Amino acid sequence: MSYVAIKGGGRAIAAAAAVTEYLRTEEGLVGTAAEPLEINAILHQLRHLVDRVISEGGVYHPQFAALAIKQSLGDTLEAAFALRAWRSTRPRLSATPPLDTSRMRLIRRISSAFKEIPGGQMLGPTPDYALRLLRLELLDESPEAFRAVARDWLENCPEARLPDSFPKVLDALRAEGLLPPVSAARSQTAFDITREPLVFPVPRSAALATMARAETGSLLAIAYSNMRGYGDVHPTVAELRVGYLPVLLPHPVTGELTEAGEVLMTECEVVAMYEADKANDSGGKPMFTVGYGACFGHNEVKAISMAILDRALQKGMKDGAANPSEDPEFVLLHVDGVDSMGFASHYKMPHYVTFQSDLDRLRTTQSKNREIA
Amino acid sequence: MNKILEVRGLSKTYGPGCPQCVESTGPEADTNLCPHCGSVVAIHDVSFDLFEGEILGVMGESGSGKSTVVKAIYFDQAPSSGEAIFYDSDKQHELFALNAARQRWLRNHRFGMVYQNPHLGLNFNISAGGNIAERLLMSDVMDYGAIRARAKALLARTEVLLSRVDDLPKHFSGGMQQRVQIAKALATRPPLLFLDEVSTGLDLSVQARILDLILEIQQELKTAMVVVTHDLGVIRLLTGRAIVMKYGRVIETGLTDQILEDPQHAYTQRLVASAL
Amino acid sequence: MIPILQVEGYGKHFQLHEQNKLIPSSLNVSFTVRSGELTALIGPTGAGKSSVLKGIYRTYLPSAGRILYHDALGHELDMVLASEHQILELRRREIGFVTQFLHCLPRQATLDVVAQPLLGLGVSREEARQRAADLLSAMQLPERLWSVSPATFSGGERQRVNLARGFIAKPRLLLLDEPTASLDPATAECVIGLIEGLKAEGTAMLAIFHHPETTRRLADQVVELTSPPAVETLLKEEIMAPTLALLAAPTGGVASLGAALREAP
Amino acid sequence: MNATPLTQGGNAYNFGFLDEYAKKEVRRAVLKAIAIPGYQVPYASREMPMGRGFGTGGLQLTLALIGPDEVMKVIDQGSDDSVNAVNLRQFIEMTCPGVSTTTKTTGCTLIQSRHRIPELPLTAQQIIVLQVPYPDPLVVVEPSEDKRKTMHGEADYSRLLVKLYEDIVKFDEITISHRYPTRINGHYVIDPSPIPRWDVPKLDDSAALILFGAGREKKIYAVPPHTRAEPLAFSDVPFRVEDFRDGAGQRRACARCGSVDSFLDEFVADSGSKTYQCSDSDWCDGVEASA
Repeated sequence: MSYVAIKGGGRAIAAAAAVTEYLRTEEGLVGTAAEPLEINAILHQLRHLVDRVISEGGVYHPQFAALAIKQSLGDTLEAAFALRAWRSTRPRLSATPPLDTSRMRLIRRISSAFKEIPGGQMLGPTPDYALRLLRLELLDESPEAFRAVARDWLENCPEARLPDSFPKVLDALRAEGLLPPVSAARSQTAFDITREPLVFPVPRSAALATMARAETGSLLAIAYSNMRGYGDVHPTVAELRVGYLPVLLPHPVTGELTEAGEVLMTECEVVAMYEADKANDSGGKPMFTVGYGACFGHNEVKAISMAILDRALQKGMKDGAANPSEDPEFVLLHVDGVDSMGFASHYKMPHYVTFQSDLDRLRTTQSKNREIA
Repeated sequence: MNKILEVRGLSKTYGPGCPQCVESTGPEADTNLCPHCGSVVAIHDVSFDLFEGEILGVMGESGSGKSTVVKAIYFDQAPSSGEAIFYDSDKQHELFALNAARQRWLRNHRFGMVYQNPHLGLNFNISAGGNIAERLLMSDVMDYGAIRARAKALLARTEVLLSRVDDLPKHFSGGMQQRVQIAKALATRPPLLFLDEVSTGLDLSVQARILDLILEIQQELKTAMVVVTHDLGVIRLLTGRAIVMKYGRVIETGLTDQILEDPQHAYTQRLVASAL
Repeated sequence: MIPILQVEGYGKHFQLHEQNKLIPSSLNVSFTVRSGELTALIGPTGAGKSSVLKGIYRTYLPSAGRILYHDALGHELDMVLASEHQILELRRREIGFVTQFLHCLPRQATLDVVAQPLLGLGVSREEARQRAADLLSAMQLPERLWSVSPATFSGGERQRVNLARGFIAKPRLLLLDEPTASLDPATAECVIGLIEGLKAEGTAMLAIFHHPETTRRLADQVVELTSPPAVETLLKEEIMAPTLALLAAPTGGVASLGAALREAP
Repeated sequence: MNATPLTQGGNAYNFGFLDEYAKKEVRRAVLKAIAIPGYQVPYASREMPMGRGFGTGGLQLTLALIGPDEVMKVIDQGSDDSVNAVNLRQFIEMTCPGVSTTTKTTGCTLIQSRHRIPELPLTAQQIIVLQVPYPDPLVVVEPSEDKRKTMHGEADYSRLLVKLYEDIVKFDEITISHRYPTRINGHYVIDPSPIPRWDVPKLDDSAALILFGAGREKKIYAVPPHTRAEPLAFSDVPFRVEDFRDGAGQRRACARCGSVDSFLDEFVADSGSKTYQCSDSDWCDGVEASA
């Protein structure tokens, strides 16, 4: 008699991988011009997909992010996952000091709090005011026309002298006494969630780091619950900026801070009011409170959601959570894409033994019920 | 008669506190909110003794700090300063010097608390019997049959229908919830029981029967009790001695009939005069 | 007979903060109460008779004087200075107080109301109820009423319950504030009998009676309080007719400060 | 520990996949877990190339402990040949060159398992790593981890016990089937991972070190050798393992090897009738071979 249980696991896994790979390359059967997706094409034409994966994967490596997108057939959760797993194998060589985001090389910058802000508003690349109509002409775009668009745009672009850095809107508010001063006691070292476990209560920097790597949709859903009524205050976007942040690292020999490159980031600061708190540094004056969000890549929804949740969590830690979005454990333990998608997937694994044990309990209680009846 | 509880200089301030907190709050200042730093001086320098089998009333209006007193002793809220000594047969415990585990042990084994809000005293997701079982299990009673028997006996004593022992408290009336709370508080036969506005908000007839029950239990078990209430009727009915609080301070203390008939402090005189 | 209670220079006044008034109630009252004797307080309305009883019992905080009590163990205690717990202990074991009004739980059976002081002394519930039943039948309270709350009783019935509760633990000192005021003649006679019985057993009593006649029958010593408060102690045989006429006047007095305050404008 | 890269070049993988700092951190957590039996030690769980819930916690333990001379056994549901076990074993073979793998309980030095502990008693030379989806038995009564920490610290398990009480009230039985809360060394109560109740007694006084790894929940805990492990129960309602008696009260036997003292899987044949076989495939093979 053969063993009935789960046999041939190895073969099944190999076959599953093979059929997935077939799907990736299936186009080769139908189109003679079919070519493998180039990493460059993903990097440029699917840039927001790449932005999402580097942010959720927690590694600024656009090329590998594009690779992960390619091998996962465009599944962002899977792609971010692969990037994270790769990151687990990398030794830590160095750490940057806190970087000054006022030094960002901006491609976009807006404030919904003021019409005029020091340095000026800059709309930059955004679909915010575009009509979401399907552009049917792209169904059959000629490579020639495709190449001409960017070239024409650059030729017609007026020469603009942009400053190297822009002042932050928050600094202006702070100078006016509308925001509490930055506490001198603020820690200069950020909590590293890749090296230390979250043990609640966690410092704000741990919460920020967790949200910076969070899955965009999860973060949005909880932030949305806060905006919609399971929360308190309508926030105002004091400043949203997208741009390239210079990364400084200590020089391996001299130890001097040296610019090692730049990363594309989205940063958002929201302000909202809450009651005057006599216990804070402001001496009882009512003041705005600030929420901060930032992530790799160009992902405005994520940065705004994070900023709203940062404010909500600070309030929750101070006054106790009045709703899920103010509860640090609720938010921080449920927004990670890799954790949540992995666990949802694991239910597909065999559970024969536990189910057998469930059966035993159910049958026993059923038979006891019968005895009583 | 022996002392069971000695409270000295109990104080609790919410907020950062400042050197002017004490002088700028209290009955004379007519506030418990420090105008200098915004702290709330919930109680300041509260002292009293409680003897075995005695019922002490703590009376005052909301904001007087009366609940804070029992919550501090029951370890619900740590006081800012002060001490409390619990005399337990041959041992004595300095309550606020104990570690958390020891405090929890005393809370489970030797104290009982009945809150105005049954949500604080009962777990609404487990049955009435389960609520009592929880306290017994905390005291390491591990025999299911014994737990069950004790839970039923307690519910019978507090006049909860035995057919409802396995029902969830959320399906009970307010008066019934208080009875279950009392049964739960009594599960470990504590020598010291705290009652925080237990009958407030209940219908008058229900209120009266709860108070009767408390008196009967006190006579039967000789449990020492601290009864917190704003209701002079409850004070008159249950307590032998009382302390009167206003804005966090004890302004008067005495035998209950003396406080009601010959109040000394202007505030107490007003309170008594305004009673129906 | 041995003195059980010596009141020396007792004074009581009420300070009404709200109205900024000082109301004198008793001034410089002195007398001695002996075991097995009844001392009656007499005097016009407002002379502070009840104030003296309440001062002894600590329902009022005395303003002046000493109240020396000799307890069962022979210790002397100044009840003006005694701690609250000492007073409570005396109330439980030695000193009883029967007022004009019965304070009891409206939902408690009469038998339990009467038995209550015994429970405080550690007597078992069954025995306490038995002794309460004996006493109530001696006081001719119909048995059908025993299981009902006294709240529904007539004034006379209720007062009998009140007295029974005051008598049952056989206190060493019993304070009586118009115990026969609302009784019909037959019941009053019965109560007078009980008081005589207690006296014979050695209980010391300090009483205020509504009827001068009762005072005359029961008092071994009469203390006359005058209004405005002054005091002199008269022996029984020296009671004068004018005083008796004064005694017959309707009594109101300051029943409780709470009531006075409620009535104040 | 061997740190030779699998392949040369910038993107090569380290022996055991994880970088050496990550391994050291896991080992520190393991030492702490052994020092405080049953205590859940938090650690910064790394992302592994398989899904959370597929054994990433167990795998990190395995990869942090494994050396090139290890004899490794991987089990899922009692079987070495189930998809997940194969997957993990292949990954370990790929990232840990030199390690040998086996399906035999006897002779292996390190076992990673999901949902089962082998029937054959383990020895002092062996370590078993169990994969854990939910490390905290208190999660059913308290959602806040912060509060649960205090409850564990004070060994306050009354609310968990009340759950057992309510079970008996409702069903006349404790209905917890697997993940049976078990008190270790008289203090901490652990979730022993989704092993059936059948395996819980194997935790008690085990000769082998038993390690638990929760990847998603980022906790490591241990039952050190020869440590007390008592399933929570009432003195008059004792803990009971799964009952494999048939309607007549006869202990069912494995249809393949005839064993009557192992945990059985139930199969519904095409005819609709039920058959039973050992869940532990190595045990079944062993009994059959010796017959």
